[in-house]
Amino acid sequence: MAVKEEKMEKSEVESEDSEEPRIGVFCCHCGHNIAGTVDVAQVADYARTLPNVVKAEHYMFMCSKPGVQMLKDSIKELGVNRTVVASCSKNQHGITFAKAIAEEGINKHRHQQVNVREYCSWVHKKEQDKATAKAIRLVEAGVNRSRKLEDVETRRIPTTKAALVIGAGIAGLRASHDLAELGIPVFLVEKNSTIGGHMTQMNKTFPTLECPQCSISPLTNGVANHPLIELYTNAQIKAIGGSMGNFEVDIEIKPRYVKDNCTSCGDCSTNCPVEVPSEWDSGMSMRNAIYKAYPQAIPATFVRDKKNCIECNTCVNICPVQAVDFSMEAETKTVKVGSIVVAAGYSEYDPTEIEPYHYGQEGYEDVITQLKLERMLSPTSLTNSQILRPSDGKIPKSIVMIQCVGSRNEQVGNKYCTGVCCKFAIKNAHILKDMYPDTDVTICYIDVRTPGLNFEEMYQSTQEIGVRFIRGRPSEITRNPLTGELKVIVEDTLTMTPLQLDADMVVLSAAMVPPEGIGPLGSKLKVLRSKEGFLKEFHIKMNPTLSSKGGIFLAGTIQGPKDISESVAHAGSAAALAAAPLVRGYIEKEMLVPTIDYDLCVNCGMCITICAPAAIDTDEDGKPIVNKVACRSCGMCMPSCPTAAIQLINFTDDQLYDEIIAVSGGGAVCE
Amino acid sequence: MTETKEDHRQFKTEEDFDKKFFKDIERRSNIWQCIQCGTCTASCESGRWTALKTRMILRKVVLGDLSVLEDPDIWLCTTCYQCYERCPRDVRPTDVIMELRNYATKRGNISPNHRAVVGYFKKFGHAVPINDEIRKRRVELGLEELPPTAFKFKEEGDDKDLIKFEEHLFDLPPLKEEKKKEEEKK
Amino acid sequence: MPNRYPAIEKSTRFVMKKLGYEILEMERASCCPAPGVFRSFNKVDWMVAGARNLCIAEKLDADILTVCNGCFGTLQEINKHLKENEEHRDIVNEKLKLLGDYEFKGTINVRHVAEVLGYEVGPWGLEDIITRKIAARAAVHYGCHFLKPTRLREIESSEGPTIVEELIEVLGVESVRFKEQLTCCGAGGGVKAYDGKASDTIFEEKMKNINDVQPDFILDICPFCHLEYETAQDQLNKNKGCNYDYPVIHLSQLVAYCMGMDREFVGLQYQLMGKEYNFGVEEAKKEEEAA
Amino acid sequence: MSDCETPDEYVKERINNIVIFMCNECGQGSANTAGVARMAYNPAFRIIRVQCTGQVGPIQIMEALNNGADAVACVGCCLGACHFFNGNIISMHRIKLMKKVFKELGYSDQFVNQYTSRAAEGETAVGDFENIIERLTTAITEKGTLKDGC
Repeated sequence: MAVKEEKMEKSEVESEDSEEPRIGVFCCHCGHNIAGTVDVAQVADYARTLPNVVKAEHYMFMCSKPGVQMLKDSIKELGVNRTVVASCSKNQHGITFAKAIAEEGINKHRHQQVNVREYCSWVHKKEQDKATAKAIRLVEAGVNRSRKLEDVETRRIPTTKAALVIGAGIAGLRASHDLAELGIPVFLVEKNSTIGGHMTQMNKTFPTLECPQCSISPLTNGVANHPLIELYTNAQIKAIGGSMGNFEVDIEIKPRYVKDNCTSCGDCSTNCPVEVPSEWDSGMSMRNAIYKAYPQAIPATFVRDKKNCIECNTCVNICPVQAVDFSMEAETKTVKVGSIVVAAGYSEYDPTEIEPYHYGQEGYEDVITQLKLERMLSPTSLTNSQILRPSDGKIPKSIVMIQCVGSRNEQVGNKYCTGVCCKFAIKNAHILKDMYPDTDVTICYIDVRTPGLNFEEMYQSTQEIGVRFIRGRPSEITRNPLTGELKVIVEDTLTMTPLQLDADMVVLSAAMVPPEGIGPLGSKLKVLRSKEGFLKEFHIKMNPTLSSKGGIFLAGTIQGPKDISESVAHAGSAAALAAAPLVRGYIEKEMLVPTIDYDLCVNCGMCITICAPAAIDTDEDGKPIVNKVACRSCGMCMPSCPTAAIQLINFTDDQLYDEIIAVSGGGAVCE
Repeated sequence: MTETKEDHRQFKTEEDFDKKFFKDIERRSNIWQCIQCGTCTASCESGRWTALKTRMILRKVVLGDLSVLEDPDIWLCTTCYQCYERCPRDVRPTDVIMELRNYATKRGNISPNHRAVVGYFKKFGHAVPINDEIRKRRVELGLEELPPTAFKFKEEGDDKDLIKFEEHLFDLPPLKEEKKKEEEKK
Repeated sequence: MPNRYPAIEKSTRFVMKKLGYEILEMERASCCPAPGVFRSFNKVDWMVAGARNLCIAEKLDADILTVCNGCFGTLQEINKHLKENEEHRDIVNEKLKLLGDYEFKGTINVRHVAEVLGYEVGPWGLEDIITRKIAARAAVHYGCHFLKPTRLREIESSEGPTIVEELIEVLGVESVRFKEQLTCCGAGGGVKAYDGKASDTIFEEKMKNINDVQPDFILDICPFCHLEYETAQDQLNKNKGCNYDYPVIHLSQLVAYCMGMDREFVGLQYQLMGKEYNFGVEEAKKEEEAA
Repeated sequence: MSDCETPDEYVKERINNIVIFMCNECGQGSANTAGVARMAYNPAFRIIRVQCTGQVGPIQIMEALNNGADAVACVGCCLGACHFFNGNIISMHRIKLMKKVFKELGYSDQFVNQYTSRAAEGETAVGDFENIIERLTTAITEKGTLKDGC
């Protein structure tokens, strides 16, 4: 940072107040959108009378080619050096015009956009005269404002050629692999001891019923062995500093207590006396205190769970290569990266909150979630992929699946539809029916949502093999205290009959919710979150990958529920966007930053305290200095300054005054 | 009961619906967002044994089908609030049914028994008046013969409250409508 | 206070006195009025009538204690609603003026006896006061309006309440869970008045489930459920040829008994069902002898 | 001061420009959305684009009032959602203080207000505008406009 700063300080923003302003005003009809309400001719005529205005025209569509041409011609012929266009909003066509004058060699910040459509014509259709009057005021304000507009240079900021990827689920893996393939060094940080995420827990993936292990292992291996990817498991983000293009990240790596020379022979684990439920197996099997989550786990190194270890040192003694080492300690690594990709994934919703379903209560052991079912079915499962009732280990004669558990439910605060439950419920129902033809499988749904290629087909084939679909959301799962048998009470809404379904086993299709620890992570990253708790994308349609903060990108389900293919696609785009500035080697930033008049400055330090991105710091003799990269040009420092010494370029008190005076009806400033 | 079945059978035209009518209800509960998931009917104790189909009633309200007000089923709700508790869209069916009953009452669709109960309330200030049997018991149990309720005061000849009740509360539509309703019932 | 069951009233008075609560009389009080029935006719008048009772209590500046879920439901809901909703408060106050000088201020709370015993006194408090324990198995019936709607009552989750269980555990009574325990008795909402058959069918199922677990008595906290359980058992025996004979006992009756009152005091002699039930005193005695 | 007119009419004729400082993000966004949705509001409102409501100081506000604005309001992002971290909150405090000063000087404190809106929801902006009118109506009917010097 500091180094760059010096560079910044040298070149000062030079303004051309010397040459007197020649302003061109252009009023757009926007078809009838504006002209229908506002008398544009009148506005133009008035504008013509304003000082420094050399040209005032009105035209049907300013944004059209001829319209833009008018702009350019005025610059060529009349030497207009500031343009005011009264049409639509700044972000819609303001950019168009700014570009246009830039092409004519005038700084694009010399263009002043006046929004008479959204702010005037569209909202005051009824009161045409008043609308016109207002439009005139607005235009005058625009002219006043443009009179003192200064050039703002766009500067190139070199970026650090490295990327950080948070989370080594399918999305994270994809993203880091793509980034690495683009020749960018990647630091991949994973909270757990193994990579692969939820996908490795699955049994089959819809719609083709492929084995996820087989699909993901090339990627996991590829990432693990890629020369450019540095993998940190058992690691978490501690702190993030810096700004877009140059981040500085502290990564805390918890010890594995097993050195890398581990041959994963498994002796330690087999002899470990401690047994605890396996998280990876979502509690469907036990693991030891020193363990490997699953045979194919990457990295293959075993890991010791300090919390549950009783330190009997059996493993230490038994290990043939003396890899086990309890003395290992947590280390913190600091890396410099240019972009960050967040792929922290999701957690499965915990249905205990929905009391009528009694999930996790005693007597209701046979109520499980889809993820648990996946674990049961999977080839590596304890039941060797048999479906057995947790309560008595029998094969269930009837299985009921309940959809929309924790999604589409305002009581638990999740309004959204997770969108993949229908798909995996149907998939699992299909598999179950294949395995046990004489078990009747029922799916209770509100709506079956299987959009896209192949999914409706999957639905169809599942219906064919005799899975029963009942349209209705079960109100409760009742248990007969005497016999202990479960009944699912649901209305078949299509025949208007309440049903009591016998259920040896109930599978809840739980929603996808933001992962645990998203809160701290979010605040470390300083990115906005949606009200559901996922990280908010920059724009839902146009840029679902960028986060609210420049240089930080979202991949996969951290942005919202997605299935695997969507996550992979999302991750790909994240990788591409994250790579762009790093490959280019610089980012362009408009130097719309405050300048400090040191004659006025009294070193009170107010601006320093108020600056949110901490972009103002002091030099050796206590004078404030603006860090032009970190500055987000919010202008908060301006009012804080008692002597008005610090002024945000093109938003100076002086310029605002001109605008205010016109808007508030005080008449033109030069009169 | 049977008539309403008939109603289901014959097809309806726009004229049969009054979309404005239930505006009031919509405002009070989020009925407009009902997704017809059937949780209400499934959790309805009464619905398991009777013709009460909460979801259908809500549906009719959403459509603005006024026949729901003639529908005797709405009087079968035991107001156990089970649906209210469980509705994923927070539609509050119980409240809606209450509202419907209000409308129905305005139209005079109200059973004689209920009329009687209201009568009691107006006369004695209680839905369940004290009869001699109970007085006896009270004495036996060593309580004062009458609790100091509005009723007691009436006994003592001062019944200004109850007169006021008479005047201002629960004025139900005149009897003839009720008669009509009964005929419909038969 | 319920008209139909003076016994309950008496025991409640006794219990509360014993626990050091002062019970004030609500002069000129009227019916609460019942949530299911009256609310269905005219919501505003329902609120007015309820508010009137609240005002009376406000004048006494005392919280209202109810033994009845219905009254609790009505008063608590009206109280809460009017406290929050100004618009309605004005309407109601307008109408209250017609009924004499009443004005709803929202200064008091409405309490249910079960809630007071369960949370304020609590098992711990009850333990030292009671003089005897009962060895019995009770089928607890919560009824609806005591807990639901949860977001208004704010007492306990309606799906797995334990408040009464914990309470009676101290009294030695074991609560037996039965199928669909928390569903309605079938009387509420004016259904009993409107369509006896319907409510009977509901109740029949309920009794079947209760019968499965063979409790000594049925414990309720609401006179209306009380009524339903008593009369409807009778009904079933007459019409459906079952022979249920489960005594129905209100919580305050039970507690009063455990505080050393005899069964006449708590008025068991008026029971329609299980007349000769005597809280298994004999068994208790035998046990004592054995011990 | 209001001579035999209903407050609304009185205000209608008295209020003819209200200066709104809108931040570049949610403020502008909501106003745009409102426009796109053609939500009509009083033409008295004139919007000035600033980077963040945190940028608007007493100077700007007083200038506006000085030059004939009937009222001034800052519309920023929702609290906690400021795109510049905390500009809206700072502005909120600032305006609280200004209200205090107004009161002490014996003016109505309704001439300056801070609002928030959501870019995606034009209603929020329009709602703010209506609220401004509302407050102003009461304020003016009670104490008169600034021009009357109250």
